[in-house]
Amino acid sequence: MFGLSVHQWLFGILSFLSVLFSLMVVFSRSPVNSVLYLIMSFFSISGIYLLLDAQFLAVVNIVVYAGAIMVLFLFVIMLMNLNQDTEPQRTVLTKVLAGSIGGMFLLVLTGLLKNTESTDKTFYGTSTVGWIQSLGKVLFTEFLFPFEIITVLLLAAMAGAVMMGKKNIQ
Amino acid sequence: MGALITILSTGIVAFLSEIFNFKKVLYPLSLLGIAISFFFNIQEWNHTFSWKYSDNMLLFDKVALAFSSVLLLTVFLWFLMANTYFKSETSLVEHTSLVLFSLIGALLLVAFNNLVTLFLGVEILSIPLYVLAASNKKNILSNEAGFKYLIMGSFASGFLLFGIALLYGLSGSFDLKEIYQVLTTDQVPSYAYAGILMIFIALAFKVSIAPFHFWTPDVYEGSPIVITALMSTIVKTSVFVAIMKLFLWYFYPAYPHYIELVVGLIVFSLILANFSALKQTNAKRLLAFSSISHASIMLLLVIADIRNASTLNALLYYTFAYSVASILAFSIIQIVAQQKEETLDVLKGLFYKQSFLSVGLIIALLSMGGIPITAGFFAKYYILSALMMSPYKWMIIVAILASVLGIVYYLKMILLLFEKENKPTATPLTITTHEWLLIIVSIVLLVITGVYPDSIAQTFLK
Amino acid sequence: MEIVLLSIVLLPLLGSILNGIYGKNLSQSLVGYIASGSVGLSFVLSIVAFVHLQSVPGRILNAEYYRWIVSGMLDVPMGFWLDCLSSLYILVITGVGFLIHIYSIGYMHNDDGYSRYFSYLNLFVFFMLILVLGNSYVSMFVGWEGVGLCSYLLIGFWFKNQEYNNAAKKAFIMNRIGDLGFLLAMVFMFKNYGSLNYTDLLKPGVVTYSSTVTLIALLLFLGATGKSAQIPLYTWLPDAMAGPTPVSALIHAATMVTAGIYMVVRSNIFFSLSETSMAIVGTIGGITALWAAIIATLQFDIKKILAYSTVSQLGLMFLGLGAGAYSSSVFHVITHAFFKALLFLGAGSVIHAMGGEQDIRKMGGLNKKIPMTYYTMLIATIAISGIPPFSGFFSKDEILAHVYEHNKLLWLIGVVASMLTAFYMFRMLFLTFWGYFRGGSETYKHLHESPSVMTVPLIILAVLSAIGGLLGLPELLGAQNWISSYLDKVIVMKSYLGLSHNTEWILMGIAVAGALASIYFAYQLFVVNGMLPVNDEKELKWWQKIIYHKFYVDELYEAIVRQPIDFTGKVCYRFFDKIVLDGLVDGTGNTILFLGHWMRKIHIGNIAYYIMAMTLGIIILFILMR
Amino acid sequence: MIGNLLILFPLVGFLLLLMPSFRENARRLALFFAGTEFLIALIAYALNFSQHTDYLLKVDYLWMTVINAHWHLHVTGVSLILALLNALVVVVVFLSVEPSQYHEKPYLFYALALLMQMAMMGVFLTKDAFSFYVFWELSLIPIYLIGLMWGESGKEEITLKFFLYTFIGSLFMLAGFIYLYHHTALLNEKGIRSWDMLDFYQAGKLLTPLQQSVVFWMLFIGFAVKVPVFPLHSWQPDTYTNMPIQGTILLSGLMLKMGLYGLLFWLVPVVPNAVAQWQNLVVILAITGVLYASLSALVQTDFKKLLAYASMAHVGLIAAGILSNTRQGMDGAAIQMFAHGVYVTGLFYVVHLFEKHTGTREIGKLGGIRNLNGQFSNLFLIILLGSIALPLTHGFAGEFLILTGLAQKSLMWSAVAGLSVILGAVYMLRSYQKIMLGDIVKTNFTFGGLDKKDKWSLFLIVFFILFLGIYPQALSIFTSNNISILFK
Amino acid sequence: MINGIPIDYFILLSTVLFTIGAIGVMARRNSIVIFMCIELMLNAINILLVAFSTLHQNASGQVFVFFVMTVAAAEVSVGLAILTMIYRNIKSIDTNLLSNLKD
Repeated sequence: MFGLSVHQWLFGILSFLSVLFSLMVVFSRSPVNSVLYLIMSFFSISGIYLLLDAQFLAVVNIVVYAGAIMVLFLFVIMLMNLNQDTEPQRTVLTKVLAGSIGGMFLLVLTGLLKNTESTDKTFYGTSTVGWIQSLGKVLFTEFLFPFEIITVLLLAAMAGAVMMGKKNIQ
Repeated sequence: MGALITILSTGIVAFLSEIFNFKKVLYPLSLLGIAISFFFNIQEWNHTFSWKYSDNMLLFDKVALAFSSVLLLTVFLWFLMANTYFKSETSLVEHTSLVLFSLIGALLLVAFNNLVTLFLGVEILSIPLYVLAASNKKNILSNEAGFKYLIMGSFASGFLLFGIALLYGLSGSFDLKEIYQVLTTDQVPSYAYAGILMIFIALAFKVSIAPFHFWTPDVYEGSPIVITALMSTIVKTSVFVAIMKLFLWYFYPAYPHYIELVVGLIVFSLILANFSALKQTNAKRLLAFSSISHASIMLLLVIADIRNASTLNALLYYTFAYSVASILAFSIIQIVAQQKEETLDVLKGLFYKQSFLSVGLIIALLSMGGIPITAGFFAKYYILSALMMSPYKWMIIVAILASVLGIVYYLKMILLLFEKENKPTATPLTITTHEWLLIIVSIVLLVITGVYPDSIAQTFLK
Repeated sequence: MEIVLLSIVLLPLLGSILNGIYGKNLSQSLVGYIASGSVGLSFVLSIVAFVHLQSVPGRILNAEYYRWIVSGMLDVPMGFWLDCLSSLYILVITGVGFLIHIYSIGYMHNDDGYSRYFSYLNLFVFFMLILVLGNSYVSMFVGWEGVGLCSYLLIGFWFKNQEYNNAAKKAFIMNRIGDLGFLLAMVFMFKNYGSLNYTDLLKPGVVTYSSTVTLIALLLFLGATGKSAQIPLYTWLPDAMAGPTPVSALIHAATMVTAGIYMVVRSNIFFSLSETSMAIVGTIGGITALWAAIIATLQFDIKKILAYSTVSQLGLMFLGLGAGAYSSSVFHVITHAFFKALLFLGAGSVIHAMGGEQDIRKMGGLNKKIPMTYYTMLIATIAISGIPPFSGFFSKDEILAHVYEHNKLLWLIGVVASMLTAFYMFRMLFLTFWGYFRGGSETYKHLHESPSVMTVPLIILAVLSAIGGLLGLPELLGAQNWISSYLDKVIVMKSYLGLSHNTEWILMGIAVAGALASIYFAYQLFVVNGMLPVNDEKELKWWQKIIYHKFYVDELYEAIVRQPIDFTGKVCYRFFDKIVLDGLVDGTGNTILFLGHWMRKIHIGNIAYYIMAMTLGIIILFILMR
Repeated sequence: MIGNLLILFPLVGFLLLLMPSFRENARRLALFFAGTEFLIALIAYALNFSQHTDYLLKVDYLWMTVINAHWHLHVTGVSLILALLNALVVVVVFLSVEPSQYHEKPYLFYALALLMQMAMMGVFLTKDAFSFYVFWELSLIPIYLIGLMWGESGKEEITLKFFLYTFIGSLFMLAGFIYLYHHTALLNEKGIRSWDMLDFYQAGKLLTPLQQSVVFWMLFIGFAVKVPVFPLHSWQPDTYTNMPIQGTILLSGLMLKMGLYGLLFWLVPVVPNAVAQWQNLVVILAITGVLYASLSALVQTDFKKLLAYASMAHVGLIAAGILSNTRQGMDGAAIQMFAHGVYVTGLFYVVHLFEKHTGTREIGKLGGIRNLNGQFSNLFLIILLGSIALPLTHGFAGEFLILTGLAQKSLMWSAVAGLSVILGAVYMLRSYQKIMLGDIVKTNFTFGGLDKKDKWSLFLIVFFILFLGIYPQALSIFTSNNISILFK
Repeated sequence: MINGIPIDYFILLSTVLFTIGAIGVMARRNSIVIFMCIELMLNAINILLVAFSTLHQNASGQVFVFFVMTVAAAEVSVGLAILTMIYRNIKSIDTNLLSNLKD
């Protein structure tokens, strides 16, 4: 249709959806809604991953982000009882300022990233790099060290969360 | 690498100490761990020239070893300083392990050879610090500090990632050597430069170069003072090694594209930091602005454009001098403030109450101000000397004026020490053995290296 | 001989140090003996040196002791230079000085600062000897400033009186103005001729005409005007009468003030080479002579009259110098030293008798009470008035003859000044000694002749005043002019009197007649008519008022020099230092603090704004990136 | 050898005084150290008479390999003279301390003064630019602390201003030095850089005129602030007035010699061409300063402040002499540095005595002291005459040579500078008259006999003033040789 | 060009999402939403990484995404812990209330 391939169509739709949901995240008044929109957005992003033949990542994205992290968010929101319909908003001036700064940022960045000149590099067909085998191979050979060291990060996060959550007992 | 592993083990062991109930030996254990790491560093320094680990992810060459030694020394001094703090702190275990984990991030940053390790280093360094900044749980200011640091830090991480992604897009690899290769070719797309700039921005955020410094004063003020001391030292040291590595070596082909921006940032940053510091009333906030100013001065090494051992020597010397002086200053303020708010007024008349502390503070401040015979002078000398060779000779004037403004607020602090207090405070200041040790060691280090800079400034030969 | 010269100079210094340090513990008589003895011994040695000099070939004796100031080409030794000129001078200094020391023993009797006085006085002799004996201009300068210092100390001797202190300070500062001229002259001399030593400079052919010669000569002359109280720097001398009278006699009449003449004669080569400077010296001298003489006619303080007389006489000497009559001026210096010292000492005797009163309106008829003083002073007065055969006549006549040859107008001025001299001197004499006593009866009872320790010096000086003219009897009278031939070696460009004998006779006649007429006039006014100086200045006519107020010169200097300087000082300190410079420095500081305050305030604590600012920064960086 | 002793001895004193166990006897200990230092300086002076003792006077070790900075001391020539002055003045300073002064931690004052002495020794003796700078900056700290701790009211702002002024100056100086240091690489084929004084002299001549000018101004600002040369002087009067008297003596007697010494050995010979180029400007600035300070001194009512301006006038003349770049000017300056150090010490000592005996130093409140103490007034008079350069006092030879030197370049300069001769006499005699002469004023102060220590200090000063006035060669044989090297 | 989709488009998409995230950080007062926006920013970059990874046929880009996710998770856990603590202290997570640290 319109001279566009399926890939291109899908990309267009998914992009549109992800942008739309992202905007909803920002604009929705209730934090709960924001979480839900964010999950929707993640789903569209996972779609894009699929489009890019990164099936494993797409799944992980949904499992980790939409499944785990977002639930964490929801929990916290519920915990804090923030599910009112409205909450205090920034002043219009701040919003306009934020919007215009964001707009400028976008403008400048797209201007910079426009002529990427990487058109000489093209790829057609089905990519296998995103498959779990190849990812695992890379992860446990080339990226073994980061993989190991990231445990420190998780440990640290854990320790931090524990410390924050702990009661002050001498 | 030995250091990294030792610290990692110490951190994990520390983390487990609560479960296995050896909290009592935790403190000596940590000191021991740091000492052993230091020992390993010396061993490795003597043995080989450089070790590569895990497919070029890490490169423990002399540079990494030297700077990691500075980091270890800083953290060692920090532990001496934090002893008092630990005594009154419930979550000792978490603190110890978080600090050690943060140190691991710092060690990664001095040894990285790959953008992945860079990213992980930055994050491992930062995330424990976010928590530590907020660690005074009952204090909303501390919470706020942690929160602000976290939000802004993550925001900056976003830019770091964006930059890394763009560079990856350019070269198809995270390996810095390959990126360097690609950058040397002719047709480099402009988004690569944007990526480099983004990485620079993210790192500038970490070392707080204006206008990416906004978190610094607030977080420094809000955090417990020991954490502030840690933040202001190891973060600066490690991230500056990263900056130097990237922007004077690996990204050097793109040098003309960002150097003028760096110049502009330095000037702006120096002006903003020094001017803002002039009328501060909070000691930590003042030192925050001072740290911004120091970071900008260190960044001058990038624009000096000297790509040999002398730059590394200069950075090593500067980070060493700055770290020791900072720890010294913070620890004295900690003692004087006695867990109350660290306004500058606590220093009033200190000289007449506890002259030893004030001598320590004077030496620390003079070192920061770059007065001989303290180490800070030689550090400043190095910068000026490097600038003299650079195409931006006029920056010398800026550096001089910044130095002068800097000395103004250091002197203002010194002035307070000699101000007669109207009502002498009732509680006498107590100095623990650890603090004695810390202060004496720091003073000796600052003076010895100031008088005999060869001891450090000759670390890297040609 | 080196030792002798050194002793001549150092003996007074030794006396000074002894009296200065231990004087308080010694008896008064011992102090007096030490002081007078040291100068006396010096005098004896000076005679020895003088005699010895006659046998030295070339009549120059240069004794160098050590190198004093050395720098590159500049090599100033510390040493003494005895030649015809300085040998005469040391005789006068130590001789007259000795007499005045003796006199002072009586005069200063029982004063609080007795030993201090003698210490200063000896110190003065020491510096004066250095001045004339020094073998370089720098050494001369040492003495030059040193005598200024002693003059300062002695004028302000009675330091409790701030008036006296003011006079002392004025003397010192005016001298310093002259000294600066001298200093600059030396500096330029060195620049042009590469040396300041007499051995180099006085060699024939070293100093030759160049454009700076005039400048050097004039600067030297500026120095001389300061020291020798010439226009425009003369006003300190009358004020200097605040010091003890023997001091006025020694310093402000006989020796120090004639240093200017010594210096000009010593540097005669510079002056002779420059017509301009000669003309200026002569003119200034002439005008000063007349100017001071006019002022003197209306003064009523006995010492002030003598002071103006000194200024006038010094002017006369410079008039002679301007005419190239160097030896005549030196001759006049010597005779003047005799009679003016005598006059001052006599005046001191009068004051002593009057119990400190100096106002001639309150005197009169003293000749009966203090005859010795009267007669000696009469001799001196006749001598200064230029009546032959007393000493003043010969020296003055010689000068005037030379001036006549050079410039008739200046000669006329000189003659008028001489006539005025005779007038006011006799006015003083008549008012003091003749007529009836006008003071209080208490004072009258107290009147007494001075002790012999004071009168003997008077007598000796009176004899010298009377016969001093023998030193330079003019050739006109068939004698050989000893002093002129003696000084021949010192003077490079001699000027010989080219006048015919007739003319000389006529000139001599005019001078004597003028003097006699003035005396007669004074006699008519003050003895016959019994006129007295008015007590109330309202009775004066306008021109008299001007003269009475010394032409308002002090006031003029106050208005055009002192006040502007003080005002400039205030501008410098109050305006420039305090407002402009401090304002600049503080202003910079305040601006920075203000900016600092403003920059500090952008840290408003709200995270959204922080991130906006960061993003804005990033945007700007992206825009600027190449 | 001797140089090391001269520097290390006060340092040891400094460290010992900080020990708690020595605090009780601080004064005695400090005097011991200062006195011994003076003896060492005298020995160094004596050693200079022989050719064969040079090895004792010279020290040269490599100090910092990384920048090739040396520990290079040579106790000779002007350095020797200034070392002697340094030792002398510190002795007098210590003698002058009253028990009532420095009541909070008196030992600290002695310690800081010794530290300062050590730093200034270093400045004067070193022939290596890097250590010169280090010592230069180091000397600032103790005097700053002295002013801060024991200054009069308003000390905070004034000491800050003082510190900043000199700090800015010295940073510029440092920049200039670094610039020269990098250019010493041109001197040898290997490109080895050096901080050596003689290498600087050569390197300076290799620079282009523009570069020389830049270096000249950088160094000049550094030195001129310290001296101070008009118009960079606005820190000076306030600081002098505000410091405790011993601090003032250290500042005026010694510290500003550092600036002059710098001009003499680290500026004029380094970039002679630039000096020639800018000479008109800087000499005129210096001479303007002379007149300006003299005139300002005329209107002062505080004797200490008057002396501050007077000192500025005198050093302005010395600076002019140095900048004239003539043999006589420099020789004169070298002698005058010592002379100024001595008589200014004496004058401030006199101020100290006024404050001690009468509790004031306002000229208007004093008067008639001569009636009370004749000996003191005589000593004061001699010192005062020394300061107005009366011949046969120490001040004369130097001032005369400076004027001679100035005249070599321009007659006008020496004429204008010479005006200070008159103005100096005016303000000095004016204040002498008001303070010492006249009848006793009706205020209830007494001025009895001087304390022994005060008397001997003044005697010492007067001795130097007179002896060196009569025999200036005692100094100038050494300075002259030293300076003649600059003209080869 | 990946399967006919120019790589520019991916970059553009990524940039847009990134910007939206950034705007969210600036415009919202609720701390939790701010966190979400930061997550959004990280995800935007992930797209970019995956796209480049596919373009270059290089798996390391996608491996890197794992790390990013881990880091994001760690950040979120720490962040939420801090937020809970703040909530405990002041019963609110409004950033306007979290602006006590200022000049």
